[in-house]
Amino acid sequence: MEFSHYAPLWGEALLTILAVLVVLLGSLMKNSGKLMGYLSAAGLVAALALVASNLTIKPTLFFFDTISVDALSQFFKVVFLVVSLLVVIASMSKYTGKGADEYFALLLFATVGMMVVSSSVDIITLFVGFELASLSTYALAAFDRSRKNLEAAMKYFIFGSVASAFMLFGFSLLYGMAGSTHLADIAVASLDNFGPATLVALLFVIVGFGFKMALVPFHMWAPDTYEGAPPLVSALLAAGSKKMGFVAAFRVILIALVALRMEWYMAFAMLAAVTMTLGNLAACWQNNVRRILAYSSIAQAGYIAIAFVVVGAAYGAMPVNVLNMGPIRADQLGIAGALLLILGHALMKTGAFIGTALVASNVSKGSETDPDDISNYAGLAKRAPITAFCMLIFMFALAGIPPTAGYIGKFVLFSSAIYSGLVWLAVLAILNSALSLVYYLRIISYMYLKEAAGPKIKEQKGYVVALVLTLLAVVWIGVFPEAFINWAMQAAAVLLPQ
Amino acid sequence: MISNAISLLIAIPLLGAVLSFYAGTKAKFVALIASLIPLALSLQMYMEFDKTSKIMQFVESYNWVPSLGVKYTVGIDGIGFPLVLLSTIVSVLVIIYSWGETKKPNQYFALLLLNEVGVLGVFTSLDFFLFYIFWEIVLIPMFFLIGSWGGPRKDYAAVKFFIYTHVASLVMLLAIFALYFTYQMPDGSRTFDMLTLLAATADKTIFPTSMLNIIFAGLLLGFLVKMPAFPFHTWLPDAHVEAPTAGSVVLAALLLKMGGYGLFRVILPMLPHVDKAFVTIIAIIAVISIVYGAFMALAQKDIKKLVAYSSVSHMGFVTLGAVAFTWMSVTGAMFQQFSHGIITCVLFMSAGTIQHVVGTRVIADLGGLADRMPKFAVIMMAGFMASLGLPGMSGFVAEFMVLTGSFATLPVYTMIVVFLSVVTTAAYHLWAMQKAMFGPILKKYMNVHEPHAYELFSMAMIIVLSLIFGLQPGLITDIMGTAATQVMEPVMTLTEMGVI
Amino acid sequence: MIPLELYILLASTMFTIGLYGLFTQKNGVKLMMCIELLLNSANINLVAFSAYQPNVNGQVFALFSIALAAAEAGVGFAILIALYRLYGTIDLDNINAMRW
Amino acid sequence: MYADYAYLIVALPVLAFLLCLFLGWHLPRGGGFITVLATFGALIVSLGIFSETYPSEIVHQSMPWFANFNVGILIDPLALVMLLMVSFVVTLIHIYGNGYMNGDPGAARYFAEAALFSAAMLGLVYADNLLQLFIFWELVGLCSYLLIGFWYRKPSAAAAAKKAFLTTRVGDVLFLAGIILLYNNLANLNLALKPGEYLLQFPVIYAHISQIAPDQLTLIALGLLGGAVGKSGQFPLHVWLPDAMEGPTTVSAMIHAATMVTAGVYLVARMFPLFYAAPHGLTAVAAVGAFTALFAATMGLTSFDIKRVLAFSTVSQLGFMMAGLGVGAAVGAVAVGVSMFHLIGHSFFKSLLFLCAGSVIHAVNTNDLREMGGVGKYMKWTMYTMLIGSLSLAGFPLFTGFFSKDEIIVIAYEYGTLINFLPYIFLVLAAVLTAIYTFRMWFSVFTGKERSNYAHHESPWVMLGPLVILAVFAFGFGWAAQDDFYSYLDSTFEDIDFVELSVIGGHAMLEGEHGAPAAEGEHGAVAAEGGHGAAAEGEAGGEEAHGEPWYIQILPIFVAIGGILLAGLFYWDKIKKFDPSQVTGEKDPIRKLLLKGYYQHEIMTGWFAETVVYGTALICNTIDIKLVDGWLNWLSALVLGFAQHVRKVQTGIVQNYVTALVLGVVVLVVVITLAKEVGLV
Repeated sequence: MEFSHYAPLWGEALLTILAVLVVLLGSLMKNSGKLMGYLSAAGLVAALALVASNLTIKPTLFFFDTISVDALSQFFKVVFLVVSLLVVIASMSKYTGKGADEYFALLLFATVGMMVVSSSVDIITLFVGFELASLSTYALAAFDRSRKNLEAAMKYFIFGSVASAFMLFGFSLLYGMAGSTHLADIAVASLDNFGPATLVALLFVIVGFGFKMALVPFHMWAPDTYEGAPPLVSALLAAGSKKMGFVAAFRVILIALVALRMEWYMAFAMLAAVTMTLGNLAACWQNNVRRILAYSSIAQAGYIAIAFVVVGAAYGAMPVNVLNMGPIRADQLGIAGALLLILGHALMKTGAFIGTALVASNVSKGSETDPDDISNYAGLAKRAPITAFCMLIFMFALAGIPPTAGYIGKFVLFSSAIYSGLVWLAVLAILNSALSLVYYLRIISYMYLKEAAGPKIKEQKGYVVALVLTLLAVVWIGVFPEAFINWAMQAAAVLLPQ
Repeated sequence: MISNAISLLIAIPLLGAVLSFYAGTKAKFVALIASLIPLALSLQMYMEFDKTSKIMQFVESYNWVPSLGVKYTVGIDGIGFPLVLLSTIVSVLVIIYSWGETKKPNQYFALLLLNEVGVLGVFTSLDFFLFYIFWEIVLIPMFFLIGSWGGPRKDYAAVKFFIYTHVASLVMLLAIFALYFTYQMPDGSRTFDMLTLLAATADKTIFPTSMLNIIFAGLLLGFLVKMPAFPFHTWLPDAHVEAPTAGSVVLAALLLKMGGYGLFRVILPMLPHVDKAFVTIIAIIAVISIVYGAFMALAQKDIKKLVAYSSVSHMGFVTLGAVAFTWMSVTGAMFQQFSHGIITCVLFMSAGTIQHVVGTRVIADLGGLADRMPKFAVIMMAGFMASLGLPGMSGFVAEFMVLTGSFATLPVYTMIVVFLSVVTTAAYHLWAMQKAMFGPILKKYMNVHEPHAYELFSMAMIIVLSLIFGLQPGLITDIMGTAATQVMEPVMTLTEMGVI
Repeated sequence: MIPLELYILLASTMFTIGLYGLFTQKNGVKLMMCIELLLNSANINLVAFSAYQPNVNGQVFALFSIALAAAEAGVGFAILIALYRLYGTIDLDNINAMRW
Repeated sequence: MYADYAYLIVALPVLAFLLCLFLGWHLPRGGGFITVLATFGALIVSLGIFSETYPSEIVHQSMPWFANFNVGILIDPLALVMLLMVSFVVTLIHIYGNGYMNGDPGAARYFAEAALFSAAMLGLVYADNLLQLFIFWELVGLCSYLLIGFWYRKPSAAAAAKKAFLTTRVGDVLFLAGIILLYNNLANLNLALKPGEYLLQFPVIYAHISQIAPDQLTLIALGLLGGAVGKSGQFPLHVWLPDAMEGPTTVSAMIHAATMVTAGVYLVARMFPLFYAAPHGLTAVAAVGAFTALFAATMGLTSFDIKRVLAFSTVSQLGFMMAGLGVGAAVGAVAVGVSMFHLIGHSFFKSLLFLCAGSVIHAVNTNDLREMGGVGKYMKWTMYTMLIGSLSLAGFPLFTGFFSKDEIIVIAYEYGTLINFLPYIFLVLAAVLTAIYTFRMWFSVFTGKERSNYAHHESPWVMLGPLVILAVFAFGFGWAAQDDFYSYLDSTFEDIDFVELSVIGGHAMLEGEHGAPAAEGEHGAVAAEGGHGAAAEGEAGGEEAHGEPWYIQILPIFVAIGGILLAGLFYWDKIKKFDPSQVTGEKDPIRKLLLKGYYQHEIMTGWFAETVVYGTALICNTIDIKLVDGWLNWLSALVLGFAQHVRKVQTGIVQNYVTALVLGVVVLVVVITLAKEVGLV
């Protein structure tokens, strides 16, 4: 086993070492926040480069076949790394002083956890990665130790650990049924010995992932946590760890539990429908921007979940010319659509939350008013033009107005739904995205149409850089989607029996 | 022959929008230049345009998203080009009219230019994907124009406008999907190419009537809401009443035309292949829009709302002429699009001028303004006369052609329109005119004065245009006539045309 | 030896008790304990299953999960303590500033 | 060579319009002289063309316009007589206007609009196709709107203008419908048109009338008649004409007496073959005309506004012309000649009367007959010229009006013998009344003592000159022109086969019944042979020698003289016997009815326009707000209200969250298992 054999995993390794290093250095030298920021940013960039170096790699297994590096894992790793990178860049102008080292370390650990999950094909590693990410984000959610932080963290923690307990119980049942922890083995086993226990296992697993994905009714923590946690952490949660839930669900449910296709097909049909509708409805009346964004990301989760339904519906269908990508299958298209939407949503949400962070950071600490209250956004166009403009684009992108990443993702996803005969779901989704305009336009009209409330906002460098980068990415994906679509298709192929 | 003329046409205002956004108080000059260049360009294109050929001209086609079968394909024929011309003309005049805008001028003019970009895109794109993108983009500048320069209830109006039309376009999008996923090119690949898809709808084996009906209905809804036709018109009055003058002008003169354009480009080619009941339905909608719109206008207190409903009524002629599906009526309907686009400008400008010179638009509060602003009175009079279909102005020619043509296939509906709408239309125009302009000048308006020269200029220009096209309609009806014959025939794809 | 069903029965019972506690209890610490119950019921399952399997993956898994549970408890208590410092209580019914 | 400059007939006035509009403000008298020169130029050209084409040449020029329509000039005798009359009268009135409008701040606007009107009117007359005619038809309507509302600061003027436009618009709608019908009928024939031929051209129409289905013809005819009724102020669309007197008197003379209002008659004359071929087409025309003639005359009796009296008399005289055309059902194309003859004559003496009235008003500064009286002492010229006009209008022997009106009555009699006597009776009664109200007016203006104190002066010569010239024509035109006029006009339709048309129109049947009389009297022959008999008819029309009994011949003379005497007995202080107010008491319902003008204003404006139409509009408005827009707001309210409840699920208490989680699992389990049981999946 020579060193270079592990090249595909250098990214994770690098980040882990870096994280430990950050903690050590931080404890050694005083107020080294800035340095830590640059350090972890550099680390993330390096990791990104390493991951990107073999983007569409043939599936290769490591560590007794528990870790698989393939196009799918790489796709998600890129998503996670980009999100963390953006969050770090933005954080560099917020966390400079004492404790910054812990913050960045936790952030890196969380990232590593997500990356592990994204490429684990064994429920043990998956669980470990999952918990690593969760634990670090629990801590992050409480990081500023304000009342809201703690309440958010508490709810997040309790709900989260219950969910992971459910997941663990489900895993245990799976292990008992298959006698192995490898997803492949479980897949084989679940085909023959199949009983009520398997159904329970399935549902418990869905609970575990649904908690991360924030599918109704496993979403309850999300609005409170996204609202209460430090804004940048909310960005990480909404954009990053949410997607971890999806990759885990993809691997476990689509590969391991393929035998229960009918069951999870139904389950996700219901979950998707309820989630998108409820999320959009509840968002209409919120006055806290971060809460609005929380509900919007719940709704988005609903859209993404359509992919599962599509796969369930189109499973085993003959490959045909769905699009101009040669003969492919609707389920692959569905997953690809989901991946595109995941990528797009990760970017848009990061951007949006960074924007809220910027606004909130300018509200004086002592003030009674909720820093994220929509009234603080009145006339943002005047007070913080760059932020406002970026937010504007993110809102339209979230609403699925072309030409943006959000539009492309929805386009491919809904297309696949229609193609696999789920017209009702597509129609529901489209009506929902129309409904979502209600609250997106509300934010926009506060930013652009209301008179300025309050002084001009100082737009710190870090935030602005992060925002602009995100903006460019969102628009770029929207205008030149070709490469991304192909990439997503390759990633999707991993999940499907060739 | 200018290469990439259309791309330039779309790109220049876009560039202009960006520049004028950063030009601060100089924005208006930038905007004027950025709108004059496209005007010159489109006039040049008019010179080069082959009026007799049914071939798409100035076509550009590049692969954009091959994996989805999306191409950047733009081109113009008799259906699109008159509207391109209209857009470039109106944009210039609007910018001149709002020369005195002082509130955030840079954004204001940038948005106007963005609007031009959007509509030009819609009128020229031959790829449904591209078409839809422009179709949606248009909403955004208009949303801001209404929302931040609008009247008291601007937020409500802006949001209503956005959501109402957006929902409609989403329905349209679904229909487009259905076309896209049902039709496969001979090599099995998918395409968003408009003409190819439309040509395919003729094939019963691919699109059985039952299915085509649904698709057709979806597309139709999308366009009728934009027109707007009864009963989908209620977003219009709100939007108009709240919008700033320039906004209303662009809205009525250009945005509504997108709906009509859709009828000619997309709906008519499919019409022969769908259930015949649709003809009746659309005809009824058209008739109701015309008559009902006229009566609504008669009932309005706010002069701008009156004009808004007159738009509903006039756009009804487009629907009627289109669905009547005779050469004359279709040509007339196309010309009605163009002529209404011109004439409605002067109406909304007049309303706006009254608003900011006198301070109110409530007809009952006005009176005897002609005494203090004779020049304006003459122009407004001319505009109203043009709008009520006075011969010699473009409106008459259009409506005459529509009615004469429609009678051949829809005699009853046509006669209903003739008998119920013509007099009513005259009635509300004259009533508003008399109440606002004539009679003794009211005390409180003793010191009102003529509006600014640039406002008068842009209005006068429109009157002149209306006269030119009223006295010499051939200038543009020749193009439309060719287009009409082409609408009657099965759709030719670009490859059949030999363009690409 | 004891049949597998009994282990599973035990595990399920523990799980249910844990859930019941979660529904009924107010005190944060008690909730933590209930969560531990849930986790450990799963661990019992794992171990029990692995006893009936040729491989020991289950026990490995159990060990992992125990370690993780410990870490989880650590983080959890840290949060609860911080809560207590700010609110003066860990009665979670009263900590609902964010709702609707 | 004059024909090559035919376009100038319109172009010159248009030029004048532009000049006055843009430069008039800087010119003396608003540049009135420009307008005069322009119309005079038009007159010259028309005369030139007349001299070239007389007796029977036709000038026809045409060029393509848009789609399949054209613009063109068609100058046949019918058009030419109109051209001459219009350009001549209009020129005189413009000259008069230079004096009348002197010092009015809006003079420039007046002359601009007047010039535009002249252009439109002339264009209307020599349009070679129906669409073009309709366009100018609308333009003259516009000008009349503008000129009636010339003193727009006067609310009554503005209102009258609007009323005029809208009322005529009602007629125009029917006209438009007629055109559309006609066009489509012709289009359905799939004619192989030669280059330069277009569907709506008159020659093309004439050539293909016989191929159109009779019922369609009737519809078309009624449509066109509707247009004529609106424009020529026939019942029931006459209501606008009296109000139109709000405009300057010159306008009343030019537009609402001499030229524009005759356009309706001209239209019917122009389309006479079609009306002739359409079953009941001419019957309708006759009915409308005859009724209006009498109806308007009765109103003329009671009005105290000098201009309104003249307006009602105009309506009534237009009724005569219509009736004259209508009775053509019996006598054929000759009716056109007769009616046009009256039209031309009328335009002379009626414009004369109006101008005189204007001159009087100019001095007296009131329109009210009751405040005038004895004006004759100070305005000799006006008095005598007006006397000539009045005699002519009343149909006093040897005056123009006598020849023309008498001829109409006579052919109406023949119509009676062949078809129906009603028109004849109506017309005779109307003639009596005409004489009465005319002289009621004349006596109460010029004779008796001053009933108010007014300026004692004669009008300036620039105004009197036209009066004199017109007076000459009002007197002389009749016996000067009658001999050639009919024969000249009949050449208009000479190449149309009226026999064939009469078969379609069902007139042949009449001819069959009255075979015997038709065979003897030339008029009977006309029905069968149309144009050919017309020449003979023309001469016959000239002399008083006819197939009719002698009393029919001389009746009109007694009618006129008797009427005048009767008026004298009431209003001429020299021979005054009765006082009008005693003959009928104030309470007399008939008198009341007449004074109220048959409550037309109440019915037309009060009830129809303001109640029915505006009411409908308001109802629509309510529907729009409550229903069409209402359901939207209702929907949004519903959704958002639901949302309001949904968000309450989020209680903020973490235990409930866990409960929700578990519930979710339970629901999923239940649903899925059930679904499997049912076999749903």
